[in-house]
Amino acid sequence: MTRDHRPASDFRQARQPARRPPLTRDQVRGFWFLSPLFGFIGLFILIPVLGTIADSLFRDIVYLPVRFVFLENFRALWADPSFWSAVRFSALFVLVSVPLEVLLGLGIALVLNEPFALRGWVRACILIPWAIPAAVAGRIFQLVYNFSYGAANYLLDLLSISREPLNWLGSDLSAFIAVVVADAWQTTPFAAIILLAGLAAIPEDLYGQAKVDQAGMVARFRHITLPLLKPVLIVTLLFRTIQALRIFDIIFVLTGGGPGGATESLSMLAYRHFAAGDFGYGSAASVVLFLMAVVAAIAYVRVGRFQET
Amino acid sequence: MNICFEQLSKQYKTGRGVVDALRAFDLTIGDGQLFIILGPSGCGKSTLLNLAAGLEEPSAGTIRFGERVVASAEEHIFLEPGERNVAMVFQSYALYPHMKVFDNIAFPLRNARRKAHEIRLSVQRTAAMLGIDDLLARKPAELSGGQRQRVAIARAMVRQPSVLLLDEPLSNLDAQLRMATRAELKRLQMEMAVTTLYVTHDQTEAMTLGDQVALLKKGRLVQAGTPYALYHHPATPFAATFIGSPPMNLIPARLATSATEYYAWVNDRKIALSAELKAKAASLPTGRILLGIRPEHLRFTDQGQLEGVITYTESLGREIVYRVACAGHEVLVLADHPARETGRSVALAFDSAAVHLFPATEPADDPPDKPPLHGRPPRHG
Amino acid sequence: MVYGCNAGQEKKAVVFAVGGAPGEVMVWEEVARAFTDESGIPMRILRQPTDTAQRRQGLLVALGSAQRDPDVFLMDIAWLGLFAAGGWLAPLGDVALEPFFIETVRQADIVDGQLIALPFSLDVGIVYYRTDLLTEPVPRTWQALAAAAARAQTRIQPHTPGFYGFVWQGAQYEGLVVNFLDFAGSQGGFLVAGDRILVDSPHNVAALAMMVDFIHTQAISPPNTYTEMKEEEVRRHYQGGDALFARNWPYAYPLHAAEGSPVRGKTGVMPLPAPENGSPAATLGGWHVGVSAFSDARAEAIQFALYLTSRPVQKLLALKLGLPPGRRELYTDEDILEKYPHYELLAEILRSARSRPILPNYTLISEIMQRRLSGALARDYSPAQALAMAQQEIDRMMARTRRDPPGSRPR
Amino acid sequence: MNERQVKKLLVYLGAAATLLFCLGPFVYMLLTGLATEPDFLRPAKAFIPTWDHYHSVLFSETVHFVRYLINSIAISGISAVVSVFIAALGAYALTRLNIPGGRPILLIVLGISMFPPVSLISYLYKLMSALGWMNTYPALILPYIAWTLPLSLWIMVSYLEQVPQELDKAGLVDGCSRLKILVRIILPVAAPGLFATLLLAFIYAFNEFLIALMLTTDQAARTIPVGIALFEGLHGQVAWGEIMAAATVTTIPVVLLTLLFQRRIIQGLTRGAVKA
Repeated sequence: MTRDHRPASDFRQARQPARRPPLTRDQVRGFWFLSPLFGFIGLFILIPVLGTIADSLFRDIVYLPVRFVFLENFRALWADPSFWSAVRFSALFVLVSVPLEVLLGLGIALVLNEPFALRGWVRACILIPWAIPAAVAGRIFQLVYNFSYGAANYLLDLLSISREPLNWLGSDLSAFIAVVVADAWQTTPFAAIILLAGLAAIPEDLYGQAKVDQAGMVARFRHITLPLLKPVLIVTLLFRTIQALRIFDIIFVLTGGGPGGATESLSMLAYRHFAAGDFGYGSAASVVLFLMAVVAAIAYVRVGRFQET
Repeated sequence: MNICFEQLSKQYKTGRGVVDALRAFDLTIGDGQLFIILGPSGCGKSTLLNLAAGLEEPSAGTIRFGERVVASAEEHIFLEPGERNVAMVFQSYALYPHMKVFDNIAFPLRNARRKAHEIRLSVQRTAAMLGIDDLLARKPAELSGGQRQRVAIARAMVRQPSVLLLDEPLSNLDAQLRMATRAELKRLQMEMAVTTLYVTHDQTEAMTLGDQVALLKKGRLVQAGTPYALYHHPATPFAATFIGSPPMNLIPARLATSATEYYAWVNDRKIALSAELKAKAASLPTGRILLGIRPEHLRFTDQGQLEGVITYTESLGREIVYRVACAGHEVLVLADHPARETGRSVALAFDSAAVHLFPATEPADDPPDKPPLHGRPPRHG
Repeated sequence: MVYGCNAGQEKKAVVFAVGGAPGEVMVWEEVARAFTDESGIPMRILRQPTDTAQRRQGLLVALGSAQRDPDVFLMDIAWLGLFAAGGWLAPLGDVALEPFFIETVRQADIVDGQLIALPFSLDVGIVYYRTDLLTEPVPRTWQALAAAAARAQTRIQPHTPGFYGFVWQGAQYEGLVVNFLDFAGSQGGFLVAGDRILVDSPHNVAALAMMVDFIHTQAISPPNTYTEMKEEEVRRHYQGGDALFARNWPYAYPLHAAEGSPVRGKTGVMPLPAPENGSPAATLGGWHVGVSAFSDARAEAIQFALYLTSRPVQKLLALKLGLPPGRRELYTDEDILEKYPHYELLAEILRSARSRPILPNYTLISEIMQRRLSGALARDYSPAQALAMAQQEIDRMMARTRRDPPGSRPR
Repeated sequence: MNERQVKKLLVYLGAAATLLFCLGPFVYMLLTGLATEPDFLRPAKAFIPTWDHYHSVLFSETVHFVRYLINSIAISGISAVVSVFIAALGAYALTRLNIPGGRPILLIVLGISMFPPVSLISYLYKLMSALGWMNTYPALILPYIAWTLPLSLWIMVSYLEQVPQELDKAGLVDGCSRLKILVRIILPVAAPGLFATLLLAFIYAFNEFLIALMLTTDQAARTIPVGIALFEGLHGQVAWGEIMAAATVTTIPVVLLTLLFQRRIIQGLTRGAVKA
């Protein structure tokens, strides 16, 4: 090797100055620090999602040779009434349960934002449903709705609403209500806690000033609480929407999707096919759900960024 | 050990583009000096300190500690802070809140893997020197502001650094404590004879404490020298007004020459310039200039070079600051009692030897001949 | 596992996957020990969960990834199609089939001319009834059963509010499909016609209409039939004295007859009703034993599978665990008949019992059926609509999951 | 009645309703676990307390309940610890090391946490089958780490943002590496946040259902939510007493943790969600 022979890269560097400053040592170190994070999320979330998307284009059934079928699974899904009933259920569930939970959560948050005796205890207690696994909550409510000896029918009788026991999980409507109530029990605390934090962030001075300005309780809520809470409310709504879209645990345990598939969510539909060994079809269903979640997630992130500015 | 900054530049990428925090900065700090870096906030003085400490990497230029290059963008040399044997005292003291005072002070020694008994001895000696040897078992949260400050200094001193960096170390103390600590800091620095960079925005601190002062503005060195030189021979109007309180008056004037003399015209009044200024005046373009006079060099007389009306007075106790409206300019005058009431017409006299001359425009912050290092390429068309 | 050590000296160990309740597993261990004593083949028991679907899942994982263990396992009859199509079952070779129910073996265990499993335990639906409450002769037809149930209910319900004439398995699970086939079979309906899955037939619609009728119109079956009623709910309901008739599996017999049971000594057993001029056609359930195609000890495993279906072992397990044996000859065994007098009746039903279609995608068929049957029982749509929908969905699914023509690339 | 009294009344009524709503089903669970028969609410039936269900759940080896519980605690515990440490590393990089595109990274990670788990399980199932890891601890621990990471990262970022940057500088000048600064200075200072994150990650992993359902087949690795969901008696009867006893035993530790550390949990949850 001759001494004056410069490596080619030097010439390139000389001719074309770097556009952006090179990474500092700390930045390089930072990417090392982030690499386990990227590694885990990549290997166990991103690649699986991509794999599922790819798999949705194959006929992948456990006892058959794998074959590329392009959009065949989606076409079959489109023609499958149980797919549409799952979509309808998921949409209805989001539309009913999310506003209900956020409203209930708001109510609880408003109460817990006021000083009263034992407030700390009440606040701790609302965390209990949140801390219980959804599958266990599903079991509890399965018993609550038991036809012969469940608490729901006992309450109907006790409150003189109905002497006849109601077969809660037996009709589309009552099973839907049953799922919504069970889910509300499990997830309202989360909404309440987030909203409570939002309420606590509203400066007390504003209420004082409003009182000086002779605003009543309702007026203060409408003109101070609601507008200032709006960003947190939106975040909570979106957060809950995304979680409600993918509901699985409670339904799996409580209704199994019944009666007649009336409470089957998209997650359930996909899982059922995976469990039966029909991976391509199940993947297609989860891709649809995934796309719905992505739309919601983008909305969430956009709102997040919007709030920042 | 002396410190040498050569053509040092630092740029940050922010959301709105590239910001130059330091531009082509040259400075040499002598061995054992207490060197003050002075400037308003955002002038780049903290960046300079961080670069010296190794907390940031220069975008261009070189830093030398003695003969050793500790950072050079061009040669791709960069020593980590731990490899530079620097110590630093932070404005917030940055004491480790979960460690006791002893552990705080011992921390750098432990990182250097000194032996345990050696560490104990060093910590105790340093703590004794600073009068905090009875606080060693406490946590930082249990200390007063002044005590915390001492712990921070002790932590910096304990391993006998070759360079000591102080980032506004006194600004979190109240006024009385600040004076006392200032003196003590000076004494300690002299005792240890460690080369020290001291960053502050407070010109009084700079004047009283420093061997040398470097004045920065928008990432550039404006002037470096002894406090005396900066006060008496400010290089630019910025230097003139930043140092000294109340600040120097800058009066717009026109420079004129005859065959043998230089004159400055202030409004319609002709002011003769002293012989000492002639050389300076010769370097200025004839025409619009700024005439600088410190408020303490103006005095009230019956007949002076300037005339005006007192608009406002402000008592400093021993002295009084007057604002005098002189033909459209406001001039500050520092004078003893007895007070003169506002609304009075006065004449002001000054010694022509006390006059400074400056060009009417400040040197440009961004000379057009040197494009920014990593800016966008010029657009064509 | 350790390979190559002591090779030739000892016979390879057989791993047997079996699930079940605590008492059951103890009996299995006993059987395994006895086999080792007899043959010198070491045995290991891989304990599976009790839940059927989970047992299937566990086996699917092992076989799907071609693991060497387990070597021998028990399969629900509904899985046989899938396991066979996956090529996961080793042929068992020549076995004398006379002692078994030939029809059963032919329907379930012989695939493409090869014997790939043996019936280990058989199961079939029967009707339990209260001898003290049934005032008329044992009903032979559904109409007669319904009439008797209604009469008893009007008599008893006023003082016992939870009492119903007839309880059966209507919850949305595999048992619903079996119950439906029991109803439909005795009306002349079924799932298959020739090569085609045919569910939308007049007989099937009539059978489903009758099930709906039992719950909603005649109300002789409780409202929670289609939400909660599985085997045990039915058993407890009946055993609690709250039903005249109960459709259930033979396992309930000893429990009903157990000491302290309110229906002890008051329970009779009858076959499922038949149409006026037909014979009852019950749906076959039960467990079959198979050997993994990936087994590293295939010969030993087959030996154990045959041991499990041998007469002495079958008799022992029948007596100890109450599992109706896979061997026909045991249904006339005196010891067994003494303990389970109803086995005589069982043998008769089993002779004509029909297996669900042995297809690899049976699970998918069953899931569609479960949904639509459940929807009909919930009166979301009419029985005719339900079966029309099911037919359409099954046809589409079958087209999608058809096996490739020969010659296509294997997996 | 004046406004203040009305408000007070409303607040107390609301608090009572809240308590009833949140605790009702929980208490029902406790009672059923202790009742001889689950039908104690029916007229003419009575609540006869018994410890039988607890006894059978805790001491009957064949229901595997204790094993499920041990699995759950071990799997969630390991996942939470690893997840929080990885999140701490990442949060340190994002808050201290001037990562280009730091904010977008955070938002993308948050977006990823919104993926429905059902879109992962078929791939995980195949992956773990191929590796022969089905029904083992790693089959759950690895996905759980990834699954809890977005939440852990968000909470850790919000806590680390509050630790003054000058501590890092001091550590650097005092001769520490970045990793040492994180472990010796930043994490101890942010210890309360670290603890809150650990708790939340643990609870999230502990409560996960779908992945565990898909990737476990028996007591070797099955977790308690799946165990309880599929808990069946001998012939498939619903053993309510035992299920509720098991549910109680499962939820008591989580509930106790929650009650003891409610302040931290609320803080962590809020930061994870509303910070955007």
